[in-house]
Amino acid sequence: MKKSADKLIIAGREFTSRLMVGTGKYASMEQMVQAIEASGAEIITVAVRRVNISDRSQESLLDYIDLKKYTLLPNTAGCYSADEAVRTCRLAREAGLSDFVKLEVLGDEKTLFPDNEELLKAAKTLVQEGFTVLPYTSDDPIVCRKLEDIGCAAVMPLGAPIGSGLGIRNPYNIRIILDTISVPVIVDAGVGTASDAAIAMELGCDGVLMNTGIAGAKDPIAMAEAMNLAVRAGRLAFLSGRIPKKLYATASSPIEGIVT
Amino acid sequence: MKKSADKLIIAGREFTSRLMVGTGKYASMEQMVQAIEASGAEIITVAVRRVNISDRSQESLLDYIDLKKYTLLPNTAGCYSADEAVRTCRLAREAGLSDFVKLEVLGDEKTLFPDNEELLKAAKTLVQEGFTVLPYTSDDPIVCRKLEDIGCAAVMPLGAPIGSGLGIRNPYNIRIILDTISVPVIVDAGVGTASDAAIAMELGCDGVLMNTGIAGAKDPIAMAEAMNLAVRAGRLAFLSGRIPKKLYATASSPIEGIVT
Amino acid sequence: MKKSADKLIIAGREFTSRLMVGTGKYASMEQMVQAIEASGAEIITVAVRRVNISDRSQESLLDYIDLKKYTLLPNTAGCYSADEAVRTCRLAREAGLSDFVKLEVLGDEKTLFPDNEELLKAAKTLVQEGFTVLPYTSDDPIVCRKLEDIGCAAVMPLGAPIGSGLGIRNPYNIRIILDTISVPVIVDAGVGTASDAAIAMELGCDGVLMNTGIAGAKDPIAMAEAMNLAVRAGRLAFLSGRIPKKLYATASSPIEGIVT
Amino acid sequence: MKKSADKLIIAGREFTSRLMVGTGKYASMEQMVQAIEASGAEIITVAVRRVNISDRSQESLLDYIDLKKYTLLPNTAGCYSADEAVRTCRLAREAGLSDFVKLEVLGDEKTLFPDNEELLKAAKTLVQEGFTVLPYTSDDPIVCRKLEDIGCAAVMPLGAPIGSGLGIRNPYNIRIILDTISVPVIVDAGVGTASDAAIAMELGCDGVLMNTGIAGAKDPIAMAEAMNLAVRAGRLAFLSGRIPKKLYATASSPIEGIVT
Amino acid sequence: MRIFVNGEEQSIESTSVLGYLKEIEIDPQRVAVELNLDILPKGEYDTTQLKDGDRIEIVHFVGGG
Amino acid sequence: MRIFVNGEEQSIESTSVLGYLKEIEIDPQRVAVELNLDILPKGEYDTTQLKDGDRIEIVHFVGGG
Amino acid sequence: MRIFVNGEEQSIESTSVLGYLKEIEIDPQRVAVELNLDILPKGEYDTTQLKDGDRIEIVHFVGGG
Amino acid sequence: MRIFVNGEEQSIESTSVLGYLKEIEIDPQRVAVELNLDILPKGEYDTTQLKDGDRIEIVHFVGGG
Repeated sequence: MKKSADKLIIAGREFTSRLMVGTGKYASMEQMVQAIEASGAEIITVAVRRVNISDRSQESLLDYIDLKKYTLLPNTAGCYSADEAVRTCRLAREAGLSDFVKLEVLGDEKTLFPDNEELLKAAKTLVQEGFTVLPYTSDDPIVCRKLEDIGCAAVMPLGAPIGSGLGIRNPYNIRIILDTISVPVIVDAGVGTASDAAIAMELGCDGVLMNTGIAGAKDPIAMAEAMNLAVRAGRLAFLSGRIPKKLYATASSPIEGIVT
Repeated sequence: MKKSADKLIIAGREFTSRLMVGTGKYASMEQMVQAIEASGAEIITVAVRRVNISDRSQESLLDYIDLKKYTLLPNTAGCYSADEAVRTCRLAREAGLSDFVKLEVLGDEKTLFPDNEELLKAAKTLVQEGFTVLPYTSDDPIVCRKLEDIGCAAVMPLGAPIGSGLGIRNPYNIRIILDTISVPVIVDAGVGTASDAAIAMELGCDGVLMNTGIAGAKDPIAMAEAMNLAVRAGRLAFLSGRIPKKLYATASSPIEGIVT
Repeated sequence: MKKSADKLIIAGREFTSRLMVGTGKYASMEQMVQAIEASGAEIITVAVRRVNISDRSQESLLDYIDLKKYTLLPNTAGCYSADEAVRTCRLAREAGLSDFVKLEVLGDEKTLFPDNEELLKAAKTLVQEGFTVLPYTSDDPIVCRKLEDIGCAAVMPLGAPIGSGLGIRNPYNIRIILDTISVPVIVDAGVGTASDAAIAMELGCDGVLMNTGIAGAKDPIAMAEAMNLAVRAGRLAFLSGRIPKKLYATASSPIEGIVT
Repeated sequence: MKKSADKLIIAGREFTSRLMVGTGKYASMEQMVQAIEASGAEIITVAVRRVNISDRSQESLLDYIDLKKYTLLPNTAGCYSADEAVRTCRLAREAGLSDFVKLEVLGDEKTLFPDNEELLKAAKTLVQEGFTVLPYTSDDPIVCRKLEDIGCAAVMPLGAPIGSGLGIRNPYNIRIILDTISVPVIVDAGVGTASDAAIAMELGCDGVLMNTGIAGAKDPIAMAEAMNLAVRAGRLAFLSGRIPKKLYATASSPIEGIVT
Repeated sequence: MRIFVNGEEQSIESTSVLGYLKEIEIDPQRVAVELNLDILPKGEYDTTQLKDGDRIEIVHFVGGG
Repeated sequence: MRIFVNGEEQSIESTSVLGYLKEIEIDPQRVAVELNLDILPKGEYDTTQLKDGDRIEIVHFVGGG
Repeated sequence: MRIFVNGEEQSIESTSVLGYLKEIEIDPQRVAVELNLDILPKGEYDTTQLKDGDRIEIVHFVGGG
Repeated sequence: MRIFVNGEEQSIESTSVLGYLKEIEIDPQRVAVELNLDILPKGEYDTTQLKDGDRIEIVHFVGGG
């Protein structure tokens, strides 16, 4: 294929970058903007929260984000039931005038692992209401298949716990999910450094979503660029057909013509 | 530090790219040239072989390589004793008018692992003769320290057997070598895909040298670009200060203001 | 603690062996009996299947198993819905006169991964009907916690797909499950060789259940003994307090008194 | 083969146990004796040190070890040159009236990695003087082959740095060494827990030597038993022909006769 | 009388479940029986009469993991 | 009039949602409003009257992952 | 005159190394020459005379890793 | 007479190695002795005379890995 023609398509929309980034945990809005810029991301996640009535001073995230340039992906972080998540998505759509939602229904506060039972309920409702649902889920091929059957626009299995930086703990399950699922598979959560992102793409994933891996680095802007490069590197390597792994060596210089 | 100011310095010479590539095993000279171009490499390895007297038709490698743009690094591939390797280096210097040599003394044909006993002998002689010696060696911190003491300009431990594509089999030893050695540490051999190169750089290595990983890929030119991006990604990630690894999660969205 | 006093307790019943074995896929009943003997297991899984009316010649499994010595654990292998699984458990109880069941509800035939949504439904019903439920599930801490809350007597997360021999693909999740769950945690499925079983026990698991790893080996009886030893080795190592991992060395011989 | 007939043969001497243990770092002589007993080892390593002339009170190791039951393997720990190591071996032979020596020549104090250049020199001399040489070396197939060619009775590559508890860092190199070498291959150093020892044996190693992994555990005697079981488990698993690894599942219960 | 046993139609002599099990030489202690989708307690094999068209399942334990 | 805004009781001047948003200086384009648990379409902020005891949620986007 | 070139016996016309290289159409800039196991500096190709039985190695760079 | 034992100067009574070992209560069976850098076979402890300035090493086995 023509590498330059390689696009990520979600719900009929085409994206050039396969890296999606969050907007949380930055030292300042300025740092966030520069990091997003450096990451090359086109889709950025945001959270839905109550306006602080008492303190009007706080600046609005949207003052810093060019909505012509970026697609907002509101999340339902902090929701522990299908009902809360659905309610948050409805608010998000009204606030953002877009149907895209990153659906999270969490199981507990310590692991932030998804509660897939509730997730499936919420996904059913939201798809029926016309949302474009990108669900954060486990590396569980059965749940991913059900999410696809429900009509989710992508599945986003975790690589490791949110913010853990452990990378892809179980590449075997990710591979099985890739074999099973037709919609885009995006690794969401767990990426700690560039090689983690490259590995996700080399497995054949369609994209990677991260926040803490960038925002939590000592130099978030440089790390954002590193992730940008790594996702492209991993994607290209996947498309290029790597050499097989062998226990023994193969010479790279010719045997003939050695001076004796 | 200023990331753009980050240079690789070997024997006083400054290089922007931290990826070194070989010139072997390509389908054609044209493919080789494009792959080297895509890799962004500034140092390229070549082998020293007898001219084929009977068949003068064969084209010369040097017709294809712009010596103003690239630094040639002749290797001693195929040498199994210190004497052969030293003799090959002397020929290389005469042919290439440069002091840089990639010193290999192989232990056997099946593993192509270095014979470090012979390697140390050859390195001593060559350093005395004024060569700039970049030795291919094992991931053995003791041998690397001896090579540095002898006066080698860099040490190049293998990540895995030449052409095996197994990546860095023992990152622990590489880390110990990095703690021990002051001259540049370049991982030579074993890289199979982009993430392998990124991992080498994230460990803190100063560079990566590869040939088969690129030339053996289904699409060598695209893989060369992938490696180019991966080395830069890994280097940037190393400099950016990654997040620590944790067993449990940390939320990336705020806890406050959740709709209840 | 007194190592010899170390018992596995499930639903108030005490077991000395922490290895549970299946009875499927053996070349002969004799081989199965010897393998079970060599494994030291006290709990053995069996499947519930229709009697073959047309061919009465076939021998009965129960002719070969001493019910005074072994606790039967009937499974619901082959069930893809809560209803089928519940029905099979009821039949199993009637046939076996015991309340213990290994509850499996499968998601698909290729991965044999659990359908945890259906599994939770079936578990609720069976616990209400007084069964002692040991559910085969994913390495999903949230599902495991729900199974414990429902009243399951143990949770049995998979290490890797049934019969895959991949070992414990995600020790991180198993550790989180062990932190979260109070009932026994038994790794069920994925064990391919002795060290896999030892690793499960070293993580702190209460037991290991396997079938193919033993029955599929070239010498099932010897492998059964290997697994017997490995589970005990891993358990003892877990209780003994292993040395911490360090990047650098510590001498085991004294520094003083070296001849100089 | 008949499993019970499986013996370890070094320099023509036959041993039933494949675990060799050190005698250093125990809280007391009593603890050491019990741990050795629990380990089932038949070969035990000792260090050679100056008698403390000023303080005659100290008890002698040999008062605690039954020389009819155990084969002493004096080491050259603490030696950093071939000469020191050879001198220590000569003293050891005179003190122990045995030809067996564990030859160590260390490269530095931080890693305690072998200096293979010096090791090869020492091995040559000692073999000529009729010693039965068991050299502690790197996981370097070339050095191991040279040690075998010199006439060493076994090769003992490290799994990881002495006392590090990191297990076998590079199983690939160990496998290559096993393919290359005819004398027994014994993993020496790095074992931290039972599964590490089992893995070494499953790779096909002939034995495992450890000290800190046992003596440094919270309960050394229980850990010694764990290692005893683990080495036997790993050896049996190696001989039993494990199942192949597969990405997907294979049912262990029959498909036929499912109630529908 | 014709009944369905494990999904297959059979014509049988016996009128009780226990009778039928004996007829096909099955040890009642080794099996579980479902009559028209309800578990039949072992104690009732003797007294339970079969009628035309009944569906019974007879299961036992086999090797499994 | 007293209503509940984001869970806290407030006494307010305005009678319409739009009026109240202006009162507390919030740009209607940047928020979403829920009135007594139902989403309120932006188009209805102006026409929707608030009455005593109403519960409204006013949310916006913040940084998140 | 007969010499050994890269291990093979050859009968040649030229008497100097440079002459021989031209004879076999090899660009002196692209190769290195060893005469009887000693490196021959490029500057001496012209002046260095070949004699019967000389052993020369002519090497160049080829693709390698 | 003064000799060096394990690197330290000692003044001793005995004239033979065996004598000295007894003097310092060391069981000859449990040690190895090096006299001026040469191994001294156990058989020669009795007959070997010490002279002023001799350097001897006396070693034994201790716990090690």
